[in-house]
Amino acid sequence: TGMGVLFIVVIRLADNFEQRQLDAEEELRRAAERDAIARDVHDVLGHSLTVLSIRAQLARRLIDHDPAQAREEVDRIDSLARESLAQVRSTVNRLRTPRLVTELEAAREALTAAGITAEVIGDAAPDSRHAELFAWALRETVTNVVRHSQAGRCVIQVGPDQLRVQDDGVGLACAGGPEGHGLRGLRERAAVGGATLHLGPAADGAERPGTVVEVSLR
Amino acid sequence: TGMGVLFIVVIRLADNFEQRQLDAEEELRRAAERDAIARDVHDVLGHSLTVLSIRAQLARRLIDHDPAQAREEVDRIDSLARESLAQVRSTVNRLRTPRLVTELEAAREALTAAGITAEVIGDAAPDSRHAELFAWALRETVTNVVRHSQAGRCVIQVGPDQLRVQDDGVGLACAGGPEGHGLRGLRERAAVGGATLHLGPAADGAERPGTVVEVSLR
Amino acid sequence: MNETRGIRLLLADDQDLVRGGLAALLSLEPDLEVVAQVGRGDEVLAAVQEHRPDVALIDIEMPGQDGIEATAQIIASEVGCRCLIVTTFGRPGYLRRAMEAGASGFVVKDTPAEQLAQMVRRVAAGHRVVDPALAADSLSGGIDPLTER
Ligand SMILES: Nc1ncnc2c1ncn2[C@@H]1O[C@H](COP(=O)(O)OP(=O)(O)OP(=O)(O)O)[C@@H](O)[C@H]1O
Ligand SMILES: Nc1ncnc2c1ncn2[C@@H]1O[C@H](COP(=O)(O)OP(=O)(O)OP(=O)(O)O)[C@@H](O)[C@H]1O
Ligand SMILES: [Mg+2]
Ligand SMILES: [Mg+2]
Ligand SMILES: [Mg+2]
Repeated sequence: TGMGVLFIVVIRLADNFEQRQLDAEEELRRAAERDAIARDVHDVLGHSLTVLSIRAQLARRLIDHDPAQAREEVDRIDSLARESLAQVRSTVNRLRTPRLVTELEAAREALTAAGITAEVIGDAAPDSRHAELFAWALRETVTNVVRHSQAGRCVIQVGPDQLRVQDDGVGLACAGGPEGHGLRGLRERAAVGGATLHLGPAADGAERPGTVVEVSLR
Repeated sequence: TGMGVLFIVVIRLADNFEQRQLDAEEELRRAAERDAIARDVHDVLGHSLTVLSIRAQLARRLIDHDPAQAREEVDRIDSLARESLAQVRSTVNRLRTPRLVTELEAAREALTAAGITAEVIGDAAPDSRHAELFAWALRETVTNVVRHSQAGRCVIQVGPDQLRVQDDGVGLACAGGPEGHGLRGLRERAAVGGATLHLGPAADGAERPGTVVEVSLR
Repeated sequence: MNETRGIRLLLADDQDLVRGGLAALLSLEPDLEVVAQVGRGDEVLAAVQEHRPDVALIDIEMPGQDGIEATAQIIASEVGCRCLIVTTFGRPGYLRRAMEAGASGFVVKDTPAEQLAQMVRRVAAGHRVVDPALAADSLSGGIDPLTER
């Protein structure tokens, strides 16, 4: 069994090396992720709060001499605070680690609460790595349906290698927003997880074409 | 070599199992960490921004009827925005992954800028896992020295299994703050990294006892 | 019960700056009257029984007891007060729990005052109001509100 022991040693060494590589990579990935969040929070909120403070000082000076202008400044403060809050909300949501089963439940709740009929087909079967990707995708897409689609109905299909979210709303073009953090982040996450993201109208040529988003494993 | 192969298989299976265990634990730890950050961002900024928005709406209504009151509201908005900004900065600092070498450099700079003589003994030798812990600890403790100690001198000692930060300031009791996020976070991080945190006066009985903080690997 | 035909409001929020601000803003609406304010979840029911508001605007995270539990108590007591949950963030489970407790609405605190007043009127008239953005926020995630520190 001399050879065997040698084999074992070699293999364990190789395993060990590979493992250390993986640890280091994982460590770097985590660091990069945290740093990205830090940058986001800092850039977005640091800037807004600085502007808020400056505008407040300005408004204060204007109250006596130019109340109309002061009112405008204060309005601007209000809308900036509200926008920042929306950004905090979406950052906070993105930081949360979703689980597919709870995400499906939450999606159903949120759609129903927003007056959109929800239909879920299939069950949460994909293996754990894809389950996390699908959970992220579900959260982003359903959030979009609730916020942008004005749909009456939303169908969610989950299979072992595809997630499909379809609505009968105004469609991507009509909602008219630029690609935000939501879809961009999802595209990146899909790429990392070895999946592709497909977006388009659910019914071509219709007045309300709706939207369909598919995340498919290659 | 039949036995050898069996050994290999058993050991690889064991490795694999152990690895999966580790992966799951690591995954949970990461999730917990992200969630903690999410909570922080949420608690700190969500409330402040809400107040800012509501108070701005109120200020707007007051400008015509009660300019004095409006001025007060706007002042409040200004100071609240500034406080939030300070909070964003400290959250962001906590999110960034520090590196020990740069952190030592930054500590020296920060202390010097605050008029505190800095002395660094030893070099950044601990292995990577502990280097990260020490870097965090250095940042938190030096921030505290700069903010709370009123010290004239600060000595930083870095060894392979201990970090020691000592100042000759007013001491913990005198600064009178309750344990904040800084020390609490550090204590948790130390526990996770298998280290202990010790805090106390640097010179017992003295009028200005100073503070010493030690992070020691068990 | 009220000669004025105005809508009587109770505000429950532990943050003075929020509660006071909302009270001042909503009082500017000619048809709304703030009749009581409380800063703790476990004081809501007693205040409702004493002041008989038509609508209670209730924060979720408050000391003593959370706003959803307070809502459930109000509904169970059958005093005829409708509950509008007003919160900073949607957290997993909040929306469902609020609806199960019998809340008539679920909106964010920074809803512009005129819109908030409009929602209060709708709730007073027996309708349900749910802020879609907040509904999206309450999509689940890793934070369990019960383990909140
Ligand atoms: N289901 C949908 N129906 C209609 N329009 C949609 C739908 N999903 C996305 N959109 C459009 O695509 C745009 C980009 O979506 P994306 O998620 O990237 O950003 P967002 O939702 O605007 O902001 P966030 O960064 O908070 O997600 C939206 O602004 C909207 O105009
Ligand atoms: N070097 C020091 N000298 C004197 N007092 C100190 C020193 N370090 C800490 N303290 C006291 O301990 C308290 C708790 O410190 P901690 O870092 O936990 O919180 P903080 O610095 O007040 O706030 P933050 O959460 O931003 O760190 C401080 O408020 C201060 O009163
Ligand atoms: Mg989106
Ligand atoms: Mg500190
Ligand atoms: Mg509260």
